[in-house]
Amino acid sequence: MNKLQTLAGELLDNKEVSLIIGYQKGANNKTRAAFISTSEDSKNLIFDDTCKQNLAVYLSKKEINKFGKIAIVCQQTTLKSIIVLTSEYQLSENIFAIILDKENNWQCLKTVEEISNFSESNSQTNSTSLELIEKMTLEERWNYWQDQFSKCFKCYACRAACPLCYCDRCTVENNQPQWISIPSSKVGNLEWHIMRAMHLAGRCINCNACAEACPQGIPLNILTQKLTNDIFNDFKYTPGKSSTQTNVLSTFDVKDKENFIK
Amino acid sequence: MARIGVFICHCGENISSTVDVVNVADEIAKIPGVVHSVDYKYMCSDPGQTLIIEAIKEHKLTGVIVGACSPRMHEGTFRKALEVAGLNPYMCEMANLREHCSWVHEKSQKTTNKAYDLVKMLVEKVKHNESLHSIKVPVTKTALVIGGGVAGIQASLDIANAGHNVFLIEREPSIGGHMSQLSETFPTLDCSQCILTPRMVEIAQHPNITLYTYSEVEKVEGFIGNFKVTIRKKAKSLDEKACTGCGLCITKCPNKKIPNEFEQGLGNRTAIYVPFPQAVPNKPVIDKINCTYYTKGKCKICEKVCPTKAIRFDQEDELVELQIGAIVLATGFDIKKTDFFPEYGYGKYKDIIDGLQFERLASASGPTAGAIRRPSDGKEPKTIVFLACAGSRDSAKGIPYCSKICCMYTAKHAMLYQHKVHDGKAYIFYMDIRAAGKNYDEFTRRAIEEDGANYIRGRVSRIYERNGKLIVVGADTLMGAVPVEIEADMVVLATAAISSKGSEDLAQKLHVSYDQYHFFAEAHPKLKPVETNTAGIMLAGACQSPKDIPESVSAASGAASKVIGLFSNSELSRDPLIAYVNKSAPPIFSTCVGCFICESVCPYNAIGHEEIKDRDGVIIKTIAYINPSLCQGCGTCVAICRTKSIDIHGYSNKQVYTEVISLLNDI
Amino acid sequence: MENFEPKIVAFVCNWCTYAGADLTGTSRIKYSANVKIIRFPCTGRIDFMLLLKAFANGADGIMVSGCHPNDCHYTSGNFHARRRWIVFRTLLDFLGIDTKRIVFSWVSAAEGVKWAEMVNNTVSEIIKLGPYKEYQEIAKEYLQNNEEDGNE
Amino acid sequence: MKIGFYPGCSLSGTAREYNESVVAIANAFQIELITISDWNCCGATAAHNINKILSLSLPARILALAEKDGLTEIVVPCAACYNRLASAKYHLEENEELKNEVTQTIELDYTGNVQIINVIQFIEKYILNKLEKKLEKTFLQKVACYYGCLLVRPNKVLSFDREEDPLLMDNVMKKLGADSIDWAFKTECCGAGFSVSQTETVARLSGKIIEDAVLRGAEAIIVACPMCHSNLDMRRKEINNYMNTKTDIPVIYITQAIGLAIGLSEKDLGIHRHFVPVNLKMETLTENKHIIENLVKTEE
Repeated sequence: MNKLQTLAGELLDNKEVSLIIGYQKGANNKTRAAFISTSEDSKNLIFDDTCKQNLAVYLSKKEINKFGKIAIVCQQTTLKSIIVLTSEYQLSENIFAIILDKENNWQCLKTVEEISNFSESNSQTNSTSLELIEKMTLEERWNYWQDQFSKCFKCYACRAACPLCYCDRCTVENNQPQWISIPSSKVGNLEWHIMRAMHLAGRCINCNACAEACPQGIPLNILTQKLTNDIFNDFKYTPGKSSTQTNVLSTFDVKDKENFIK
Repeated sequence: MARIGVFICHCGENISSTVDVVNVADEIAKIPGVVHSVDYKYMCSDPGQTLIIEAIKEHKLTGVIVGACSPRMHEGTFRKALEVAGLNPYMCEMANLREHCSWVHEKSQKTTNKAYDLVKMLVEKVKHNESLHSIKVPVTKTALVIGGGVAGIQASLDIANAGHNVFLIEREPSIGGHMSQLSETFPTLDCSQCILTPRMVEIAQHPNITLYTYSEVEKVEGFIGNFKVTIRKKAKSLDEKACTGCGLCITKCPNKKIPNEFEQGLGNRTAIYVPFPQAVPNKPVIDKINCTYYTKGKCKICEKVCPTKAIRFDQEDELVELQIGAIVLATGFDIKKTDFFPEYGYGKYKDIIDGLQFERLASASGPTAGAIRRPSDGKEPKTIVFLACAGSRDSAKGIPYCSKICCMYTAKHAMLYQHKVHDGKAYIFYMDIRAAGKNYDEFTRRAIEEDGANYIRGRVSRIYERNGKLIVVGADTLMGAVPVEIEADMVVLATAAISSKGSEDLAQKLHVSYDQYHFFAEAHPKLKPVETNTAGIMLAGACQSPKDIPESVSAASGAASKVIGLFSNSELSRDPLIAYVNKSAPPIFSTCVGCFICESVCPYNAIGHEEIKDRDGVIIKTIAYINPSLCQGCGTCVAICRTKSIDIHGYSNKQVYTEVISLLNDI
Repeated sequence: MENFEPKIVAFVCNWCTYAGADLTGTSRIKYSANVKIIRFPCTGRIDFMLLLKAFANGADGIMVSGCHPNDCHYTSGNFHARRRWIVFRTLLDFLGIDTKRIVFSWVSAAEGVKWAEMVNNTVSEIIKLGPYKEYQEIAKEYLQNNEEDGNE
Repeated sequence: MKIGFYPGCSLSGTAREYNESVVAIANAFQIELITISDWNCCGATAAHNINKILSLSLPARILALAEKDGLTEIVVPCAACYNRLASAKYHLEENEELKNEVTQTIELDYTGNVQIINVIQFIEKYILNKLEKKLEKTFLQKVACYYGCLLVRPNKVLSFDREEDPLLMDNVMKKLGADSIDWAFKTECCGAGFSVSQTETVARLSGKIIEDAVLRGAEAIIVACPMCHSNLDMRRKEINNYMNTKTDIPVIYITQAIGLAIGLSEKDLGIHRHFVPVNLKMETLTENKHIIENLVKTEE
């Protein structure tokens, strides 16, 4: 038993939690999510470089919520997801966050305050592709994204992978009125990706789960990264900083810039 | 299937001279769903309205478009016509063919086409209109007035005299507020207490008023017409019913050296005390912090001497819950103390006093019985310097606003001083003399011309003590900014008026907005000056901004009239164009996922949490709930809701979506 | 582009810009008929999706206008709207959508003259930019589908 | 321990003794002062009356050079230099455009991450807690601590001490045994640059400062600004003529006061350079240690 497995086993044995979400080896030697409810099973837990998925996506699932107290094996982005989910009232119970600290010891953070304290703030992401797109002309950007979105066939894997896309009924499924046309179409695809980015504005914690999930390899994480960066520059706001902060778009500052308003 | 009637108005020739109204009516008639489309000279006239009413009946119309002037002009008129015809008034839409079309464009096909587009857009919109009914909210006809100064007193009396019950609460042991501390009042120089105390007595004796002194608001729940307010009645250590107010306890209390708040620290009081002789109620309270029994466990002299055995050392704070229909906030103001001013010695010089302290010195019932004596040695000051602006209009001090009352009361102070000390010299440093008000300017002129107050336009940079004198260093800006130094015996700072202590706390309890200085914010600076953004909560007096007595009283009567207006019906009727959260069948109950991002965008705190429970009372889901009594219908929550779970009557998602589509497409 | 008549939709709030446009009318100030107004209770109500719908349905330009800061009838709707537009514009620009085609303005109920100027300036700006071909091109297939479905 | 050091022009000219005393006490407390290489004039009062960009570029260049030298904190003993440097930093932080313009002007990288402290902050931060152990002599006099304008104003920019009634220098002097008086002229203007053009104005303004200090029984005036010092000390003759008095109250720098108290020689501290002779009687600590201990205790 490694330390992670021991910690998980103890949490279950002590009845501190009834479910542990972590990683395990799946078919074809791929890493997949593990849902451990007995200490015997905790031996299946693994943690290595292949454990990349942001497991927080499971936290708002009804099937998972039934378990009550849950512990979850975390990355830094998982912690931030938990903070955003808490601030949006999506977690009925305190989530225990199991995470490796800098000394390579497993920590179990038991309150959202502990999670906030442990969470490292890195609001700015500067991927090279983001910078490249920013440097393009307007027309080049249009062509680039049209080219990317033309690959989209609206499988909504990006939505399913996102820990913050937890709505019961997504606006794309709303047909009264039909905000976005159902079949994949050029304009519909653009509208979907604009809407997705706007709905994640000031919430996205840059875990990149969306882009990794996309079967067509559309780099849609760049859209939310761009918004995260600009929101920080414009409003000094970082998503997932605290569980008590209000959403950036549901607050305002009288001094917000208005150089674009005539 | 919709049956829509369209009525295009010529507005005399105002519309028809540039828009081909006949053509518009004809073309509109071809739109599916339009069963009747006509034009007429004056739709708003009686025959015009009759035309609509008849058509509704004859063609069994389900929706009406009037293409005429701005809806801001006649929407009400045509809605009433629909109602007369038995159709829900909210099934009417107005296309603005005059202000937004015929008056702003030349006569052309393009203008006619635009008129057609505007009508067509609303034809498509009205297909999605719903019957709406004004919202009825029951009203509890009992008012709560918070603060027993002159504004609170006036508001309470006005409401009570209209026949409604009033609870007046005051955190001090007596009502009266700052006005009871004043010596004489500008511009008439009548004695403040003489005019106020009869009102205070009236409060005590009014059958409709329940007075809770030494009490504060603990909690406020509910909404307009239906507030539930919890009041904390602080323990007075006294059985008020048993106490006769004889005052024996006060004379025997051994603890006599407590600075008297009412006298602004210029006099002393005992631990069991009545703040001032004319207090209402005129019954003492024990100040637990200074009482020897409460601090040292021994004494109880008051209990021994009390002839009616009214002292209750074991009394505890009491919480009272009240059902309230409307609230008047009248918590007044405070003033900055002299220790706020480092350049004037951080409050270390005894003979630099503030305006309220001067009021007490000048008051016949004050610590010196009205004689002007300086606090340090009790000598009569022969030179007084007044600073008419200390802290106010000074952004470096964080108080950029004008305190409004200081110019007037400083003139009054100078006058009172000159009347009492004939050989005295009064200097007044001022920035501007702001004496706008009935008989106000005449008053300040009198101070200058008849009473010889020496006005110096300029500010004082420093005051320091030397050889028993206060050296006031300033500049006279009307004399080329020459430096001025005055050796004064006493200095009176007209310190800035600031929001009353605890205002921010109270505002948060009541969900009332406040400005950066913690003064409560009115709903509209011009048109709703005595209402707050929270329906059912009014403002009276200086809790809103610095105000003098006449203004405070006017505002109080204004607030009272709003309350009385609200109480004139047993139900409150409100425009139904408000937002709501959708509801659907189990298992989702609503598409709302309860992220509550909408909660903080609402300017009216109308959005709360609603728990959806199963039969066993277990919470299945928590969703947003929009209180129809509080929502004003801005729709900001609608636009921020990711799942489109919030919608708004009159501007629903379906309606506005349809408007955009139909405006841009040729159908 | 000869005789290009741009289609411009104006999303305006009821209390300031709509009333301001009424004043333009009562003052008989003439302006271009290319702009058509849709009334909203408040700029806070204006959903960004509606702007996208306008482009998809052939708008060449969009105006969004409401009360000046501190003048909002609902005290803060315009502040929320302003922040939303800041983010929305960032995103559109990043996607290659020309934000010059969306003109934001504050027009008070007393600014009838300003409204006429806003409209005329916007119309000439959009004429300069020409029809929004790029967007209309990608929307073609959607509009055709809609016609076939008999949707509006 | 090392810290960046910007002497400025005064300290190499009229206020040499200030420089000497700063260096002397820094040495005594094993603090190495690293002078910014190739430093230039801060622009003083002249630049910001004439050319805004120049008045910001001069200090910005100094700060950029400090950054280049790898310094993170610099001590600026001259109050005017301190004021200009801190102001420039403040304004450039506030205004991105201005910052770009200035950076282009000075042709150096400027990030604005150098901390600027004045001599009193320097003493408080690095010397005060080690002072007690090194004390050899104490002052027995009443002293008037005089701050002048430039150390405390504008408070929004400098955010140093209480704007109208600063106390930090008084605290230091109390630690040295002196009885620092409460007086009214702590932050009044000495006449500053009018020293040359309108000497009479300086005589009047500085005269009142000296008059109040003397009246309240002070036997020395303690300063931390070369301009104030030269007006109160060098202009004493003019002051006495104007006020028709013969005051001989000495004016010493706070750094000199510390130097004297830790037993440095008057020569090392440049005391001999003053116009008004300094003859302050001091008590040697070995005999009176208990008094100091008590003083320190009451202070705490």
